[in-house]
Amino acid sequence: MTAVLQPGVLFGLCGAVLVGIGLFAIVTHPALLRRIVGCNILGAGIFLVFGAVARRGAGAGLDADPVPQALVITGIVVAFSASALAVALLKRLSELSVGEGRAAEPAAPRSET
Amino acid sequence: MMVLLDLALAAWLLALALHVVMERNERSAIIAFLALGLLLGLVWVRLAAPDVALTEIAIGGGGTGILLLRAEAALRGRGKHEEGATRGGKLAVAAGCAVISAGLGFAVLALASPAPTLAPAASDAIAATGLGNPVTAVLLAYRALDTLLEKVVVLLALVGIWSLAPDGIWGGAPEVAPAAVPGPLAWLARILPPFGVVIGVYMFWVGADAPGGTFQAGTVLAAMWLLVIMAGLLPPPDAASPALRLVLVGGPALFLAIAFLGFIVADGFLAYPEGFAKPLIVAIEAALTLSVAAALAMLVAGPARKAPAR
Amino acid sequence: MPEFLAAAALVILAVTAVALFRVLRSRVAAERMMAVQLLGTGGAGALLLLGAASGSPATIDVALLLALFAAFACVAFVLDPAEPAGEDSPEEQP
Amino acid sequence: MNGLVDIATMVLVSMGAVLFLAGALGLLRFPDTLSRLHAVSKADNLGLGLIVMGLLPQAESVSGGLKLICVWLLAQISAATASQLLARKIHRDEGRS
Repeated sequence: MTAVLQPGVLFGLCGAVLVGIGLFAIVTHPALLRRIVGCNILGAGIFLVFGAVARRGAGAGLDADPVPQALVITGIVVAFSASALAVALLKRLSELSVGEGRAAEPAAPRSET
Repeated sequence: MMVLLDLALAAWLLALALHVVMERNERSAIIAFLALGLLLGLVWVRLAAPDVALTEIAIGGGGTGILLLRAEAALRGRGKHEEGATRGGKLAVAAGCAVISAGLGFAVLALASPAPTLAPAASDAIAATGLGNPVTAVLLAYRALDTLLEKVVVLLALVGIWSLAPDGIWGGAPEVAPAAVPGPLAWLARILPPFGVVIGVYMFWVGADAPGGTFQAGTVLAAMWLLVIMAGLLPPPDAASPALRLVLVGGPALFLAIAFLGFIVADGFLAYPEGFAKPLIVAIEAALTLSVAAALAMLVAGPARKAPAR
Repeated sequence: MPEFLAAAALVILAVTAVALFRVLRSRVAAERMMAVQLLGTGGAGALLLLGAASGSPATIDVALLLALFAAFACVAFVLDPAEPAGEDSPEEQP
Repeated sequence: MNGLVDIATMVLVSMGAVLFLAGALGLLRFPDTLSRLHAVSKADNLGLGLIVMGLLPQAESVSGGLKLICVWLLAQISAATASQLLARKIHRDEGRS
């Protein structure tokens, strides 16, 4: 029982539940923006599972295995870039579908080139 | 005591995640998600991963939160809605998600003990670099290829966002500042960046030997730049501006150049010559920090909204 | 001593959690925005205590960043399109 | 000597924790938004200040102590700005209804 309460296990389980919660939001939520948020929750859950594995891989005088931790750092930045791209696509999509009747593009001064 | 603390953190985290998913109001859900990002930082500290905690707080508090809130403000009242699932459908999906969670949880519990680890291998690699922070050593020496490719992915995402601008204003500047800047925000934008820049440089500097490094420093600098732009103190840069593009490409380009140099002066691609590993890594990190800062800020700022100045 | 500091951290976390959910469930929109603020101060306090309890100096850096980004997240308050003079017209983005 | 410093830390940290509790109680019990805002921004920051003061004697180095003070300063700045911005918003919302 006490083994489950180590941070390396407890937060791993927590991450597993976050994956479920995020996935549920991605599949069922009607608002597309919330689905992007769901993706981020799912990602956070996966990172936590990684972190838990890293924590249990302590060795060679280190508190945790640095390789999964470095992967998670890379992953967080990539997940952010992906969200930014998704959000930009979503904004453009809503601009196009709202402005069907009028000019879809922002009313900026057109340059000649 | 620590066990109680961990349990409380775990319960709080899950409750907050459920709240984010269940909340009806879009804006409230995003604010709760912002809080979730900050809370995850605390969890990472408990997982003995201060480097990840720093990244999570910086990206969660400075990047994702602002990005989503800006999107919500722009989409309010006209966001795309798919048709909601029926009650039965939702139950079925919930059951499926629960099965996936249970499977993952089982995998976590079934992990062999002692767990498989690359710590000794990474630890050997650190010795050759002269770095004190194992995570930095992994990012820039042991698994440097991942980091290089990740930089390229960030740039690709930025190219993707920029290319969403209408043809006529390609290469222009994004629109970031609100129509009217309230006084307290202008005050914040004057007083916070000095702190932020010092903290960013500090993060970069200690990154070699203590938790911190390029990503954390880059995100802090990006947030400060965004703050100044949002308060209207500086205009956002044109996407076509050569200076911006130079900063963006500079980091990965230097990284790649040194990587190829490895063929000539060391063992091969991405290998550092004996004795020069640390100065080379610090040089790469400095250029990468600026690139990350510029790229992340531009990712949040979004595609061009104004025609470029000529 | 470490036990005491960890206990104090637990108390602060618990109190902050209760306050956070109270704020998030509020009917007033402005109150919901206090959430980040709450977590900024409460989280930083708990982190400082945890850092002192476990003797890891890096935890202070995390608290530093938490405080910095809690301040930065104030910007969120101005992103509301209803905030500037022109209300109800989110399209006037130019 | 060491014992005295430890006692000072304990007293200050406990006071800080009590202030956090007071802030939360104010948030739960105060009748209107502005006074709730007042409870959160003032009590929590004072609590954080007391904790920082309590931990200062335990800091291992001068730079560690400076960072502690920096955390508090940043929290002050953010509390000041956020309460101003929020109060403006609340004021405007009330004026509208």
